[in-house]
Amino acid sequence: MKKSMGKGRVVSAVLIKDLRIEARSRVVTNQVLPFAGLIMIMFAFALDNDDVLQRVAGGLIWLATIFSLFVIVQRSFAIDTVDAALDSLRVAGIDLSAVFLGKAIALTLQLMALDVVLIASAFLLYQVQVSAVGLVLLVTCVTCATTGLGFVGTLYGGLTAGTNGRETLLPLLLLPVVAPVLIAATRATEAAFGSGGAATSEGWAWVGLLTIFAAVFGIGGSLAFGPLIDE
Amino acid sequence: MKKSMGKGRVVSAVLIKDLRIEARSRVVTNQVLPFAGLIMIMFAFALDNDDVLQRVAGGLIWLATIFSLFVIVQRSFAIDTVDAALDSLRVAGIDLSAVFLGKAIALTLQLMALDVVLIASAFLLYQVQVSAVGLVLLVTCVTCATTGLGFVGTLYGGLTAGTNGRETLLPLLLLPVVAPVLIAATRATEAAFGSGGAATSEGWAWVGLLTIFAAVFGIGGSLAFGPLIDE
Amino acid sequence: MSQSSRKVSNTGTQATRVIGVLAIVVMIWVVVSGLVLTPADVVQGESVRIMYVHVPSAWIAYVAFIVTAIASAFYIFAKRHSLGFDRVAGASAEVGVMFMAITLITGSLWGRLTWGEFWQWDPRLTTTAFLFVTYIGYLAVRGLDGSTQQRAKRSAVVALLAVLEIPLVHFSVVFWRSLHQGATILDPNGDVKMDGLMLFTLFSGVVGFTLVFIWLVLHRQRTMLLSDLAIERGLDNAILERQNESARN
Amino acid sequence: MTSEKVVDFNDVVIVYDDFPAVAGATFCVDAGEIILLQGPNGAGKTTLLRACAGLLQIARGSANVLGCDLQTDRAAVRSRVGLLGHANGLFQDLTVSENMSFWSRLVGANKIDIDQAIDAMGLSGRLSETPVAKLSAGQRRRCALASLIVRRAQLWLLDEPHAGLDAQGRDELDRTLRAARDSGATVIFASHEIERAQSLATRCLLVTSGTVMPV
Amino acid sequence: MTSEKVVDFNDVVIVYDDFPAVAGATFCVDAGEIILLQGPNGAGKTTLLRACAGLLQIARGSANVLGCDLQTDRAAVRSRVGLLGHANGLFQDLTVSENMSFWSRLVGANKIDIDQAIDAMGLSGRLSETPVAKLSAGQRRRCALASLIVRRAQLWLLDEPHAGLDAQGRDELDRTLRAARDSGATVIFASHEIERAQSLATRCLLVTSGTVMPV
Ligand code: HEM
Ligand SMILES: Nc1ncnc2c1ncn2[C@@H]1O[C@H](COP(=O)(O)OP(=O)(O)OP(=O)(O)O)[C@@H](O)[C@H]1O
Ligand SMILES: Nc1ncnc2c1ncn2[C@@H]1O[C@H](COP(=O)(O)OP(=O)(O)OP(=O)(O)O)[C@@H](O)[C@H]1O
Ligand SMILES: [Mg+2]
Ligand SMILES: [Mg+2]
Repeated sequence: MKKSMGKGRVVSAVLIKDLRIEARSRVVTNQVLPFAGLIMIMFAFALDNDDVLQRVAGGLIWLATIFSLFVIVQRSFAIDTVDAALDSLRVAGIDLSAVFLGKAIALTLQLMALDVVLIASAFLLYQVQVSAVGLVLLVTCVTCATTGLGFVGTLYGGLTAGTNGRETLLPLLLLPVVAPVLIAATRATEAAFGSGGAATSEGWAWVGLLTIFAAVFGIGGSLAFGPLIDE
Repeated sequence: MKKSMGKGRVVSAVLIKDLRIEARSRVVTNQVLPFAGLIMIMFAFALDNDDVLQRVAGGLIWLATIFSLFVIVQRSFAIDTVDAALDSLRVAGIDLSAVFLGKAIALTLQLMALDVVLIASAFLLYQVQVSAVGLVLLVTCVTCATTGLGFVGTLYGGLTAGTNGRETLLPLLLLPVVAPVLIAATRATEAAFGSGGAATSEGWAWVGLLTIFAAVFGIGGSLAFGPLIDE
Repeated sequence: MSQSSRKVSNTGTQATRVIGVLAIVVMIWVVVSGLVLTPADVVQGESVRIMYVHVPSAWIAYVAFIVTAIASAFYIFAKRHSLGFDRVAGASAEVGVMFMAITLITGSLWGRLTWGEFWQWDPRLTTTAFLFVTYIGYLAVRGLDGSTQQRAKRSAVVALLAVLEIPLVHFSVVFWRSLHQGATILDPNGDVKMDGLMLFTLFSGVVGFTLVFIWLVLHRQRTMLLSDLAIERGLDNAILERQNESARN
Repeated sequence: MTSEKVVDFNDVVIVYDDFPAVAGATFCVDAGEIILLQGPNGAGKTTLLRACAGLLQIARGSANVLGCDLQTDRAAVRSRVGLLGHANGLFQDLTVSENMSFWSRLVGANKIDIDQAIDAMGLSGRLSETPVAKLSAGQRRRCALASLIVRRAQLWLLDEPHAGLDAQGRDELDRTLRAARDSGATVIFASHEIERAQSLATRCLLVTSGTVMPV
Repeated sequence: MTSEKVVDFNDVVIVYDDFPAVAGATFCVDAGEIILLQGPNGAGKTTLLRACAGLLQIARGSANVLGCDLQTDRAAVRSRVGLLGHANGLFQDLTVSENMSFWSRLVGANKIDIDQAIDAMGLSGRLSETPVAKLSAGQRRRCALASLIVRRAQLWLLDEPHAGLDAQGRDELDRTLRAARDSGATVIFASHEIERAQSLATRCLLVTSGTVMPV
């Protein structure tokens, strides 16, 4: 009882800290968001042909999300390493899996906010359509995919945080892992939009895959994060 | 005479310093490049359709370049601000326009290297074709566009370097300025590839625009950079 | 550091020599049978012979990555974190990456002959490429600086996560409609659609590649041990040097 | 159950890449001591302090801190020591009081302790609502000290704690460390301000080129 | 042409955002002096030093450094002063000798001077080929000092130069500053190590809450 309360407190402290720093520094809002928006707008321009646009809408949304993931993960750990706060966290003797959860949730929330904007812009710029059933699918897909990305981003971010030169490994490690998420989320989103005649039901299979992904990295990350940043 | 020798020396010192740090830390090579590569691969995967791919190839190359520009500019000034080296540069009493040139050239060279990889991957993945005349156009276009981006990136990077929170302004400031480069370079590249039946000759008009852009920001930057980071 | 007293001059043992000889014999049989004895395919013609390399190398790459994962698990979950497991994990991953590269190369050559293209954006091909990159990343993590224990711990975590991609590659032909050959041999329904001698040659290839794999891993983990010992010895000297420096002051 | 020694290092070697920053250090610290590590730049003081905090891998030798073996059980050590390194470990965008409440939430300190620590370090009032990035160097160091105080660790490890503090801050720091000792904690700190540090310490150790000897 | 005064501040106000870190400072420094700025944390010492280096805007009052008006001609000041701030101003990925040759190329120092400075600061040999990120805190400070030395500035501005240096490094620093003074330069430095600093300085100024007065 005592122990689990302690853990919840750490999770929320880390979560609040990360979100508060973002609220102050506005890195995601001012850097990532405009860029993600630019990708959407540029494509609307480049392929101004509704058919093609609707086909690529799903892929673009998730491509933009994954770029943002890289930037946000790097930022999320830069906050902690710039003045050696990560060391202080390590000697605080707290449950590092709670730190993992706190950071992962903060990351997930930022990605979600981003996706809402991206999807809204897809409606505006690409004239995609969504049915009520599709909307449920879409929301579930965004939730599962961003959660998975949040977990995996935090895990590998922690692995590569700190020592000089290690950061440069991050994309190499993340790329192959997030590629399945990109594909699954794209297909699920396409199913939700009904683009290319995909059926909504097909989408749920992909969401299942996303859920498995999130679960694997959620559990794996909680277990591995401590030992990893701990050495 | 004495003065101009001094300036050349500063330009080369700054240039060598920036490139050497990149050679050691490999941020561009290991972080930006895979990222840009990902954009290309993901699109090939997402739009597995040669016609569409060839149409978007030019746009993708320049979108990836501009995204990389943001990252490299930030990195380029992070090098100088992390331990207040920029302050030392400011009190070194040197001609700051030489610092501008040195940094801009380093940035341009990195962008060029990146574009070579991106264009090569477009040949491989998208089966684009280029004639001999097209190749001349392509090389000129890359040179002019990256030079322009190098100048404008360094100028705005300097403007937003240093003080806390200002960094987040960079994309907001840069986006509208580089949008014309994106369009002009995309059109010129499309002309070089002959995609969508564009004629090579059309491309040269866009290259002209890129040259003007580079010249304006080269001159403007040399004049304004000193006063800007100098306040 | 009990090993440092043992005299080590080469990485071979009686066992590796036997395995080596067996591997050579089996591989010679595979070459003869694959190139001469087996018939050409009705549809694919002579190019089908690439299969005797392509398929075994893919499977042995899987095996290698699974061995890496198992050794990593032993490293992490055993009470005494033994670096021996870490070396086996690393050696196996290196050999696995090599086999995966062979798969990619033979696959794209084969693709050129059957599809007319070296590369297609096909799920099996793409997931294979991702698997390959993942293990390049694994090797890069092993290359990070830090102590041997740190290296072992970090890379073990990556190995245990990376192995989960193998089912994704294997079932990618089921998940997505794929250009690539579906499961012909490891067909879930169990009906093998292949000529007897072809099948035997293919499995000989698997056996031969397995022997090569074992031989390489044994040697590689020995060289890793030796280089760890060399580092230890270098450290001995560095410590003495630093202590002398302190005595001078 | 455990030995009386708070720190017990025996021929310890600590390596960066391939450089042995600590090359065979042997020393003990008893409970209730205030130990000064002195020695030239690059001798290995910071490395020793970080090792005591459980942050570094021990390459050779045996090391025991607060009854835990550093070879096998660094995590257990970490929960019981407090470390102030060369860096402050603060979040630049958060204010002093936000930083304090973040750290104290993690270690379960209460509001009164926090206010007291902020007060003792002279950061109350306007300063407590200022983002750390906008403080002077000494004020930042004070904030880091305040967040160390609320930890109430059993073993305090401080790397040049006096540097950057003004005269009044140094007095306050010495008072704090003595009070910590009186309440049963042990203190190890590195410093280059020999006179001041020696008057605070109960015992001095000389670190040179990675080895430790009594002064 | 210019006044004999190297620094002449008259009722100077310097503002961060809306906080007047320096609130009416009036003082002069003559050529050849070694001035100590002492005072509590947050008093405004760093702010004054950075202002003298021409890095900060003067909100009110008149300030003159080396004959240049800080209100109108800060660029001219900057080329003639040398500043060592709280931060070191080094590139972490470059080695000591690469850092040194970068800075000395900019200011046109020659190879012999560089080697001498590296030597004086005890960074020759293995250390000179080590990336700055892998040095100890004191070694990094020494590297920053070495790159200040090769500047041969007319006015040296140092912010807590003694902090982090060992005893031998402090002696070397004092020697360097005295030598600079002897060769015609002027030195202003801030420090919290009053005794040591007072013995080095030819005159002390007390900074409190943004104002300056003689001690
Ligand atoms: C670069 C291109 C290729 C790559 C990366 C590739 C990769 C793979 C992989 C990873 C496997 C193991 C599958 C498993 O059992 O899980 C495999 C098996 C196989 N590949 Fe390929 N392949 C490529 C091209 C081709 C081509 C062009 C053909 C023939 C037209 C082909 C025919 C086969 C066959 C027959 C199997 C055995 C399938 C089974 O029974 O499970 N491959 N390939
Ligand atoms: N990250 C690192 N990588 C490689 N070598 C390092 C690293 N950090 C420190 N060193 C080396 O280890 C030695 C000891 O460093 P340490 O920081 O412990 O010294 P210190 O006694 O704290 O010195 P100072 O008084 O300057 O703070 C130094 O020679 C330094 O060059
Ligand atoms: N960037 C900034 N933004 C706002 N206020 C600042 C900033 N930097 C410093 N201050 C405030 O200005 C005042 C003077 O700061 P300064 O750094 O000059 O002090 P100092 O005398 O150097 O102190 P210390 O001895 O701690 O180094 C402090 O009260 C500080 O809070
Ligand atoms: Mg130190
Ligand atoms: Mg100060």
